Amino acid sequence: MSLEYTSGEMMTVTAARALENGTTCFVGIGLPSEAANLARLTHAPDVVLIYESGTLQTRPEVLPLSIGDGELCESALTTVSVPEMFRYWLQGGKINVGFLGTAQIDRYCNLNTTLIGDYKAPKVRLPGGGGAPEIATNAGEVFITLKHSPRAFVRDVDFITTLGFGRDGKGRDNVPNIGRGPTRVISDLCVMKPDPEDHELTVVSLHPGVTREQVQEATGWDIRFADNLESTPEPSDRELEVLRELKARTERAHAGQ
Amino acid sequence: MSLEYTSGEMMTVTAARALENGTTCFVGIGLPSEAANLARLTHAPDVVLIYESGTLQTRPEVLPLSIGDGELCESALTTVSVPEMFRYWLQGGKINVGFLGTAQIDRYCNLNTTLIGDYKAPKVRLPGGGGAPEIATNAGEVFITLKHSPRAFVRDVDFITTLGFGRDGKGRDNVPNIGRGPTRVISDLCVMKPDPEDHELTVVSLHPGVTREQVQEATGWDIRFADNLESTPEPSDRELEVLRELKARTERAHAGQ
Amino acid sequence: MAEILSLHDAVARYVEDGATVAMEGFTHLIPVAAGHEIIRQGRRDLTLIRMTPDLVYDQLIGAGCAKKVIFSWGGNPGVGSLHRLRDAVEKGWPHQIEILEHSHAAMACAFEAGAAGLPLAVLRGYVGSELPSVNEQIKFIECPFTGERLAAVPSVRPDVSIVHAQKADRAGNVVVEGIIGVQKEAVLAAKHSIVTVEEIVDDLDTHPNACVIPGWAIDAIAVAEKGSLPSYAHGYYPRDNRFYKEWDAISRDRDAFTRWIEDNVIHSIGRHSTDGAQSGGSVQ
Amino acid sequence: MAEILSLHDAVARYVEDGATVAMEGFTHLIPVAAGHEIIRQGRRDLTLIRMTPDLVYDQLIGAGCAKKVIFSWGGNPGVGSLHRLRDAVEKGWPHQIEILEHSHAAMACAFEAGAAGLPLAVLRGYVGSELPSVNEQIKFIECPFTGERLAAVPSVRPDVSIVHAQKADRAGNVVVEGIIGVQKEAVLAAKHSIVTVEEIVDDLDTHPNACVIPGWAIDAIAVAEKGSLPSYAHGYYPRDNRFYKEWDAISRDRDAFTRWIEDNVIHSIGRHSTDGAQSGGSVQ
Repeated sequence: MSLEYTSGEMMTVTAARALENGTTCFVGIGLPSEAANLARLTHAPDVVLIYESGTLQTRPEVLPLSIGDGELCESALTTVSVPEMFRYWLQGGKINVGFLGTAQIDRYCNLNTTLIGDYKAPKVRLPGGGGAPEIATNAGEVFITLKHSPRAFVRDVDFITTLGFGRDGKGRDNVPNIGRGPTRVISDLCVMKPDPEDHELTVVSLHPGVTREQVQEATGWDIRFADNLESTPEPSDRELEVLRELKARTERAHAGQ
Repeated sequence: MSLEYTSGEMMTVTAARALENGTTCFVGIGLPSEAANLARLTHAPDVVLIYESGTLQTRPEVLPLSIGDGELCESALTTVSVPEMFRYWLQGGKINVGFLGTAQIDRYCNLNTTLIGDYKAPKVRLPGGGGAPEIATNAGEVFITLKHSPRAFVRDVDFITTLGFGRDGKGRDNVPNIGRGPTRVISDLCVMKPDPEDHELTVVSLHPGVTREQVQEATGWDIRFADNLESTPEPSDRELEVLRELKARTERAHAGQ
Repeated sequence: MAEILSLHDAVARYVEDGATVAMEGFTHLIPVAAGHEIIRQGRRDLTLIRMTPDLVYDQLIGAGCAKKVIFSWGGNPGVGSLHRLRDAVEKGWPHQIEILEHSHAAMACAFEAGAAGLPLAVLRGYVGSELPSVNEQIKFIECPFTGERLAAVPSVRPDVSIVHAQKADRAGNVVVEGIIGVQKEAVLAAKHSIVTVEEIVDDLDTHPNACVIPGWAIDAIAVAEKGSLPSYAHGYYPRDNRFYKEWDAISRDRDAFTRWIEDNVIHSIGRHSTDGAQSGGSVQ
Repeated sequence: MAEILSLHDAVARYVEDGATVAMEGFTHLIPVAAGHEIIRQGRRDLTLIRMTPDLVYDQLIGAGCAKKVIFSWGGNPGVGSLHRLRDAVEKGWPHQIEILEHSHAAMACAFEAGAAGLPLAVLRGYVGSELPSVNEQIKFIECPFTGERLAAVPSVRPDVSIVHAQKADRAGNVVVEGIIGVQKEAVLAAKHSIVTVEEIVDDLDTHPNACVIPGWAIDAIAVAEKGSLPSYAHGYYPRDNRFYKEWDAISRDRDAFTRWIEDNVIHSIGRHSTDGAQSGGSVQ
């Protein structure tokens, strides 16, 4: 542990570590994609990465800018149509982990990527649901990664684009054929998990040097801390080196275009 | 018209002539396949032949023994999965003509390929519906070709596997999104069409040398004859030559295996 | 994750008495060697699903493995009837079997729906057909947008699906090429799956949109060289049309059939056939 | 049967004011040249359907062509927002537009159902999402076999679909390769279709299960070299990631946007671009 690292790197490394080798992972673009590829290049060489563009089991050399970069197809085992991707692979139950980012998340892990404000007269119109609504319900479980801020971590999202555990924490109760939902949220400050009883998001691990107060300040509700609050293990030198090489390769590749 | 020909050849040539150039035709195996390929090799070079095995726009050198012979795939524009074939190409409304054979047909053009006798205790168990039930309703229109005999042409089929015009001739009335159904039936004795009013099968053309009595003897009900009963044009030498070459090539190819 | 097993071990592990088994291959790539292995292992009370039961299902039925057959066209393609299927349905030999029949369109959609994890398939089908009167699994629903009446059938979700393909790589990824039928759907719809292949290669060497089934979606891969004969494998060997015709005579007679099974299936392990009729003997 | 037309003539013939238009391409093979031609021809009141409206829809919206947008994710992929879409939705510039939004799964299934000639698509979707509360086209049905509640959406059946592909042969048969998205479904679901291609070749030279759309299922083929830029064409040219980033600045400002459209779309016929930002000028 000799290398210095940023809170962003801490977040990515921690998110990457969540992915077990051999898992099939439906990967969102951006932070989830960065974490999933870091996992593949470090402890999880046989993690299967699937992007909604239809690329099955892809091994990109550099991070894709878009969900459908050519690199994803060229390095994939095969590429299927988008209807097939959503029908056979996601809804068909072949995905262990859906790895998502979001604009807003609330205390019951509901995600909002639709809009800020009122639906009819939005203050900010966001891109929309994309694949997330069905990734969150059809994958075996869901990991979420995003940066901590009071605008991102809100008590109640303005709009539930994607189900966490609903407005009351009970949104998955008695629903047949649904995945376990969010099992962990990784930010640049900490790791959170839904409480096993009422599903309220609870900090289970603080990143090194981060205080409870910092997490609370960056969260839009009174966030709970686990009784046995842990300290997130630091990134290893190898993880940092691989991540930095990946990002440098990516930057070079995209600048060239 | 110098060449002699058989009644089987007369049937195939007449069935082939029914197919217009440029038509998309969903082809049943056996007699329909023979007729459709003869059409392609004579007056209809741009007829598009589609077999339910997934082979789109196929141009076999020899007649396939089965619906999925390798020749069909090798000479096709492309080959799709069987679900895609039935969903996008047939149900999706891309087929002008479904070309079918059958074991039994009745006066309202209903087809039976399921069984003779009672369903629970069949006298003869036939192969079953295969693609026919939806070909007959989802194609723009349907041509049927089979040899004339009182066992094949029955007043009422033992079982409606595939809709012609129903038990009362009104089976397509007011049904949305359905094709026109059978528009002609070509046997080795004559050409029949459903009456435009009540849809009862009516002889419109006798093959050269065939009498009304012969048709009636080979039909299991009192069959109608059109007022303006025509004589089917004879096969041309070229049609007979192409057909005979096709069959000879086919025999050589299949004997070699 | 696919394990590479012998055909014997793959069938022994995944095909249990009473199981629902789909063996697919639309004329092409029929998993005949695997069917013979099931006969050799003496499995009983199987519910056999297949759009186009042909010779291998005729053999399984005649050998007494089947309790029920779910199908949409049961014949000897281009030749005629399946005599063992008929003998079972018409005369109860070797025992009575149940049949449940669909149209191709419905079964294709039912496999698709099974692969898609849905409980039902919806199609514009069975209009005017009397099949719904003899198959209570065919229902009709009303479109909530247009009011149109559409057919619905339960999806196909077998206990085990078995298909044959050209090749697998060492990670168990499989490529299917040519007439691909409903093989991929059958594998994805099933709880367990066995894929027999002509060979295992280092590199699948495919194009970007090839029909590839990933190894992690398959339970077992077994090498079965010529495992599809008398059916064929695009790029490997042609269909043995002559055997399809010969089968008509063999299968008409119960004794001739039983002798053929004895000689070509039960006692064939390790042997290679010259007439293309036998297969399943060349496995490992 | 596909006619080979100029892009101008294809758009003039098939894209009418008020039409429902689906321009597809999932990040890859986006029909940008065709979108620019629609802007040049000044079409109005279009209902624009697309899973992932990106730059070309931002341009169509900003240029005032759109009345309504049906979509599931509207952003600049990897960069951020679509500022013209946001300006129209949030501030009504250049005029208010209607939006109807779905999830990807629902739209993909709706395209599939459209291609399959069905009025509806059924999926296990929208569970717990609030999208059904703002989109009345999302309904729920009950499975007649299991009682499960499943989502239903109307199928997509555009007046005209426009996609871009690598190549066509002289009969108008088209091959799409790489990330194939919902292009085939879009073409098959539509009343009319235009396919722009990089080139017309004598022989498509494909493998047996390639994604080929037959010429008889297409209305018009138009050559549009680099017709997908700044998106990409697998095997022809890469994605212009830099322009996607540049678009963020151009599109934030109404005047900058208007100038860009003037310079790069309206007055660009026959010109070739060097920065990859412009396209649609190199037709024929």
